[in-house]
Amino acid sequence: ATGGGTGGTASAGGQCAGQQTTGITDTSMKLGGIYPLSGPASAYGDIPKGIKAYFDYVNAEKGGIGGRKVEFVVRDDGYSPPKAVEEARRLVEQEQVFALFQTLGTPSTAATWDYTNQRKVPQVFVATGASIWGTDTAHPWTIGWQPNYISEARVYAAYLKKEKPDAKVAVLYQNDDFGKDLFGGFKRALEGTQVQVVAEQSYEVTDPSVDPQMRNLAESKADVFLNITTPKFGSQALAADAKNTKWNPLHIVNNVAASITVLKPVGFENVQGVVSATYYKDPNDPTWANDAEMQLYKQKMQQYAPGADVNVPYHTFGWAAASSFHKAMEAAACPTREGLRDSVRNLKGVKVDMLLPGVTLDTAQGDGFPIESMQLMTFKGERWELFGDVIDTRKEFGPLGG
Amino acid sequence: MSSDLVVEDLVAGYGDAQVLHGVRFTVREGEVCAILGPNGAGKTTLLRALSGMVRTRGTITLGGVPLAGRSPDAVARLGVAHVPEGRGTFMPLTVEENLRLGAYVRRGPAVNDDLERIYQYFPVLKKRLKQAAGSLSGGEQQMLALGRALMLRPRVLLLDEPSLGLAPLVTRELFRIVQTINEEEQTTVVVVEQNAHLALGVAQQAHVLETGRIVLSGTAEEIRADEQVAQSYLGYRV
Amino acid sequence: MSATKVPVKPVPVTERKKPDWKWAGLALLLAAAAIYAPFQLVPFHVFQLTMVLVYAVVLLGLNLLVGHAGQISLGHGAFFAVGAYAAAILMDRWAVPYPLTLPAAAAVAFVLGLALGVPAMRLRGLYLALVTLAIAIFLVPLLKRFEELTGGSMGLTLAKPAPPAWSGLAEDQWLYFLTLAVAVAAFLLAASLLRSRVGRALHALRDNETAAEVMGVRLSFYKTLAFAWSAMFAGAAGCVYTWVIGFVSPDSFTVNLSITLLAGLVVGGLGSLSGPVLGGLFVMFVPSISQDVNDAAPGVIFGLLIIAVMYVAPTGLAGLAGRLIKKIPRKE
Amino acid sequence: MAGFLQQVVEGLGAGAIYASLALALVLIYQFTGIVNFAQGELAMFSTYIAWQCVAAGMPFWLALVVTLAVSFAGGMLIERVIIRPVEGAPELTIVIVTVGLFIFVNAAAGWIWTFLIKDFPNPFPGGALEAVGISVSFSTLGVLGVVALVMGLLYVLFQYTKIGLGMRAVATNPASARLVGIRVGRTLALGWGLAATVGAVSGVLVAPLLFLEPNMMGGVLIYAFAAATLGGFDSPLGAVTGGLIVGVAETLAGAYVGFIGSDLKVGVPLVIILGVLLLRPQGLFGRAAVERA
Amino acid sequence: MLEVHDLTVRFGGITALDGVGFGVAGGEMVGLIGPNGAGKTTLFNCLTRRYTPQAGTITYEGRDLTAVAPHAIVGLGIARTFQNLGLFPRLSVRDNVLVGAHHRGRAGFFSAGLRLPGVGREERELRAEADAVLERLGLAEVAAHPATGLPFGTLKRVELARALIARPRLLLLDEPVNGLNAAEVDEFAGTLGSIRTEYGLTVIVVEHHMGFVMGICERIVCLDFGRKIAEGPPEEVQRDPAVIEAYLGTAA
Ligand SMILES: Nc1ncnc2c1ncn2[C@@H]1O[C@H](COP(=O)(O)OP(=O)(O)OP(=O)(O)O)[C@@H](O)[C@H]1O
Ligand SMILES: Nc1ncnc2c1ncn2[C@@H]1O[C@H](COP(=O)(O)OP(=O)(O)OP(=O)(O)O)[C@@H](O)[C@H]1O
Ligand SMILES: CC(C)C[C@H](N)C(=O)O
Ligand SMILES: [Mg+2]
Ligand SMILES: [Mg+2]
Repeated sequence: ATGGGTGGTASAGGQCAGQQTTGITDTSMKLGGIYPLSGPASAYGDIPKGIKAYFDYVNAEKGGIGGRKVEFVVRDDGYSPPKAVEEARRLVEQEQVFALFQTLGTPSTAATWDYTNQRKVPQVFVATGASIWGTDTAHPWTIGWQPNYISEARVYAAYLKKEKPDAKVAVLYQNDDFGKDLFGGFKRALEGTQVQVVAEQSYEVTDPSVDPQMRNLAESKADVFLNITTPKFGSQALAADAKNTKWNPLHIVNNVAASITVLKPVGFENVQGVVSATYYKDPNDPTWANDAEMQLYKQKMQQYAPGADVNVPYHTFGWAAASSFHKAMEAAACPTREGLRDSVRNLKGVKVDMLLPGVTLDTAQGDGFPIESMQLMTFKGERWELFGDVIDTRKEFGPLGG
Repeated sequence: MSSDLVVEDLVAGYGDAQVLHGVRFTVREGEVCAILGPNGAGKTTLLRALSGMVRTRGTITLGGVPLAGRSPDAVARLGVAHVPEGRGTFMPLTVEENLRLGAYVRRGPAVNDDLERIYQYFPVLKKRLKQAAGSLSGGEQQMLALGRALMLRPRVLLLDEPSLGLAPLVTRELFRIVQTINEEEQTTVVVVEQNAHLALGVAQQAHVLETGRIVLSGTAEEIRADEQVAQSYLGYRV
Repeated sequence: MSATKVPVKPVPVTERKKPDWKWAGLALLLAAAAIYAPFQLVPFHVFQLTMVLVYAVVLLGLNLLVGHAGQISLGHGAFFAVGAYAAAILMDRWAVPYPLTLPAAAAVAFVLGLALGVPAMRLRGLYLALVTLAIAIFLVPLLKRFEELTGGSMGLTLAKPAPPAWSGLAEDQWLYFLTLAVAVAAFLLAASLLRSRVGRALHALRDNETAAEVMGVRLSFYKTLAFAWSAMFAGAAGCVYTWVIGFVSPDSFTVNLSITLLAGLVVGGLGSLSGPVLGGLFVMFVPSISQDVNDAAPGVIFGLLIIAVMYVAPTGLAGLAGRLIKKIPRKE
Repeated sequence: MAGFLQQVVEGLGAGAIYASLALALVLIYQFTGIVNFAQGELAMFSTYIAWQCVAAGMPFWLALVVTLAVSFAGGMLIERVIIRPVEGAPELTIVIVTVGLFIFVNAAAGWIWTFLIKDFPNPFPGGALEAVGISVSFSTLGVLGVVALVMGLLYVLFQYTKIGLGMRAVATNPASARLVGIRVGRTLALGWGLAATVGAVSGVLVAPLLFLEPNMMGGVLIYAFAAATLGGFDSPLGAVTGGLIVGVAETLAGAYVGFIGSDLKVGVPLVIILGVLLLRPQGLFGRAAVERA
Repeated sequence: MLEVHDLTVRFGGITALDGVGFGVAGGEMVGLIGPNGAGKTTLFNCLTRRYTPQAGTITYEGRDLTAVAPHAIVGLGIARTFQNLGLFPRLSVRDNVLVGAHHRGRAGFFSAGLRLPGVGREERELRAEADAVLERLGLAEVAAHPATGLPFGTLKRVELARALIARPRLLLLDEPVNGLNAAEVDEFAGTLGSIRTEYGLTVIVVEHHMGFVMGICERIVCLDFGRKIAEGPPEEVQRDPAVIEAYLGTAA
């Protein structure tokens, strides 16, 4: 149900009549993404490399998504909200993209989502796990992707409730939306249990080190340590825990910092028994060495993103998100902005090969969280070992309230 | 060939503004040459040109070695010491450090002897050795600037109004020192001085500069003797 | 033949000219362009121009302090932030109509500038610069701490001022004209301030504090007020920023912003009236240009561009522009 | 009590790290009269060079020597290529050039080595010295020792060597320095070279503790600024004392003052600095500028 | 008009002024001489509140000067020039001079920023006055030139112009004829003489140029090592053995 398109737009007919077709034709589709390619958060700038490699691969070898070659325009906001607004407008008004595929970070997404929703431009699979993307109802055009931080917190809380019902927990968290969301979710999930938070310390991303915080936490003699950090600080906290031989809590590290690339510099011998939860496959994990999707990923990365290190988990993250988009787009009833919006809000058990077996994309009316399943894992030897079942947090804990 | 200082067709200025327009003169080795002239004539600029501080055209040679085009430090290393207008004190450094810097391009233990010599010339400085040079009185800084220049044991000494701010007694002392050094060490001296009487007292030859041109040259006696000249160019009554 | 380096800085020996047709013409042209532009440009570019004006207003303030009074601030982003948050909180909490937030934000920043100016004025050069830097760093966790008011790290989202019906303007155009009005007012304010006894006193204390004081310039007063006024400009700019972006968060006002602002000012031209505008253009456009050149590592290009501009125009783009304009042959 | 002393010790450890970079800042300030924003990033870059050497199979100490040498040469080169063209320009222009350099080097490091965290060998043995209930890790002792050594060397360089005198002369009055025959350009280049070397030492000390990644020195730089500001920008002793004070104060405040908490503890050095500077505008050990009418 | 009593200033171990006392009557022109480092500039610095004396009093028109804020001195009618120049290098000569009129202006941040009425008029009046002073001192030609890059002698005159526009009653000149040649010194002496009567000035002048001081001053005070060693009319001081010994030398 498509018509011939000219100049970057296609008119949609039939049930799709009257819908927006900016940036999409029968043969092409233009997407825009906003990431910090410069400045202190530029580590995340690796994500679009994985995405690009995926789209290049699909364009070259699969004829694009539904016959449409994807053009992915990446803009840099330096993790600065006003810059994100500017870039969002550039992408929408000047580049005439079909949709924003990912804006990275809560502040940048929060700064832009009023605009995208006013303009009725899909802003899909934003790269931040703030729960607000799923709970808010006033911004139907914006949707997250990764498990939200509150759900992740619930997984850890449930685990503790079961394994250490009267645990005393010390928490280190990054003093921003991400850290507060996760920590807040954790505290709420503990309500009514015997598990207590006995010490908490925050750090700023500008701090050189979290060692002082770790020392203060050690004072608490807690028997569980919840490590809510981004990679660099994750390594520091893991190292500090390992160094302190007098304090040996059960160490739970959040997913953002659970990559093997974070653990390795600390020394594998120092991180044995650390617990985390995950939803996508870590390229550094030997478990997936023979996994077909992982092999495809590594091969295509080398081919389409030469020079990029396949072991950077952000690449994998990007790849997984891009293939999720692929699925969502294929499932769209109309090749229109409305079609995409509706499709991402109506995903039913969609399997994405880079996600863990058992983790699927599911959304529905009133459920704006595509991934809500995670699986616990513990570090043994040189790899993460998944244990227990994939936990569907929605089934387990009920939906997140607004 | 001796170490004469030869200046030919010297043109110099700042940015677009040309200040010196074809100056030429020669100072023989071991001679004292006075540069006289009114306020703004370009005397300071001339000395700056000699020591490489301003852009120049024309030739300047010292004993046949070209100076023009060299940077001030290279000129200094050839043995030319410049007491600049404004004195160029290293304010936060101590008096002793200022003096030692004067001998920066020399080496050897003689430096300490030279320090003693400077203290003899200017006993005030000795009392102020460890004091920040910037805290010295105007005249004391002037002595320091001279002392610093002498520490180089220069072949050529360029003095820009050395008596500026000095007490009468010290001014006379200063010219005596210049004369002594000139005589004992055959140091060539180019001195810009408003006190024409004093300057002509030690100089063998003199040039009067006006708006960037030499308008009068002669031996010190000639210039001093010519009352007409003294009146019109130097405002100096005999 | 020789060309040695000239350590003594050359000073152009030019008489100050009477208002020159070139400058008057240029000003007229600019004014016409500024009014015409929003009707010609696509909304996105109008928005960009608006942001240039916002930055120009902060830089006008910063210029007052750094370029004219000679006091370096590495923390002006903090005042910008305070203005932005003041406006945001007023609108968010008490639903204050947006036009009223402008004087309020300016006043809050002014008072804060005054309060910080009192101790800061005792500090010199580098030490002052680094203390202001520390203030800017401290502001970020402080904003997060008072979550009730500031929205914490999630920030505050606000509705943008809607164009009144009579104007017939689109939102972007309306915001542009609002910003333009503030910028023009700020520009005139700064210009008349600098051309007065006050400006002279600031220049005097910048060039020689001792002599200035002997001639009757009360250093503490002028330094503190320069700080406060400079903060006020930044606060006003912050307020307009909130109108234009409709969102404030601690991440919008990191130390990087403060340093970028100072860099923008120096690149634009310290102590000149056009410097802030050129600096605003630089802050706004050069990061995007850098990315267009090298999207793998835009910082590499951005860093090099800063260095290159300073290399070509050591006294800022305004100086360079001035030299180019002088090259235009004069009639008469 | 032991807990308190332990916190003090830890604070000293953190302070020594700040001091190490502050020494490089002080050095460049003494030599060139400017604040080098890029100092931390240059140190980070040097550390990557060391890492690369070790990764290529070089023994650590050899890699260190190579790194110091490369850093020295690199510092000189930067002065030549990047700073020299703006030598006579206003001070702020040069400062902004170093800001540009900061951004450039940071981005370049990320480009070359990615943002993945790298572990860096610790030159000091693991373990700690235990006494009266306090433990001081060998690593902390090592860092303190190296910092003290560098400080001593710098002190001697500044105060007792001819080249040090020449460098201070260049920083205070380049025109006069030329007149006494000092090769100003060469001296400045030497200053940059030495500062880069001291920076490299700092980076190598920091990397095993904070892990190596392109933003490693960003936070340290802020504290190093604080240290140098507190101690006085013209005194190596001041830089180190300032660093230690900042480290200890921040640690204690974070640990014991509940209201401040770890989020606002960056404010503690700020308050100390303000307090000290209001009494001594030139910093604890800085020399007051002589002022005469 | 001015009474200095028992003034003592020390810097660390150095005593720059040691119990100095003297008086200046209205309309007088007093020469202050003495060897380098005797404390002459230091005395000026005390009068303009650059330094705070350790002991002693300074009374100006019946008022204790040591209790006046530094910036308020000029408002009391005391202006000075500096031995080593205290100009504002980046300002034009005219603006340099106008800073001298700072204390006479009223415009503040607020009124100037908003161009309230009166500001423009005040500015025009001061400007006209500055131009008149510049004209008077032969500086009209360089009025728009920045202060850097002018010859030393010219700059000394700019300082005088700046001091004059402050409308002082007491003028402190620190080595005003430095860097002038003999003819220029004579010319300057003439100018100063007429300005003095015209403005009704009391003047203290520090100068090492004996011809100039002795010719123009009614009274001379001589300092040595921070102490007053002589005071009196020029002829007398010139012949004073202590002054000759410490300052003038014999081969005059
Ligand atoms: N740094 C500078 N920039 C621009 N012009 C300058 C500079 N220095 C001097 N000049 C100009 O050069 C000319 C000559 O000045 P110079 O200082 O050489 O005179 P001078 O003879 O030494 O005078 P004085 O006896 O007053 O010191 C003057 O017109 C002056 O304006
Ligand atoms: N701020 C200061 N710190 C230390 N010593 C000082 C300071 N100011 C002045 N002195 C010392 O006090 C003494 C008197 O200085 P002053 O400038 O008053 O001398 P002066 O009589 O003006 O000499 P000159 O004729 O050389 O200008 C000098 O020896 C000087 O070194
Ligand atoms: C995993 C990351 C891409 C998310 C990021 N920490 C955020 O701002 O939410
Ligand atoms: Mg001269
Ligand atoms: Mg004096």
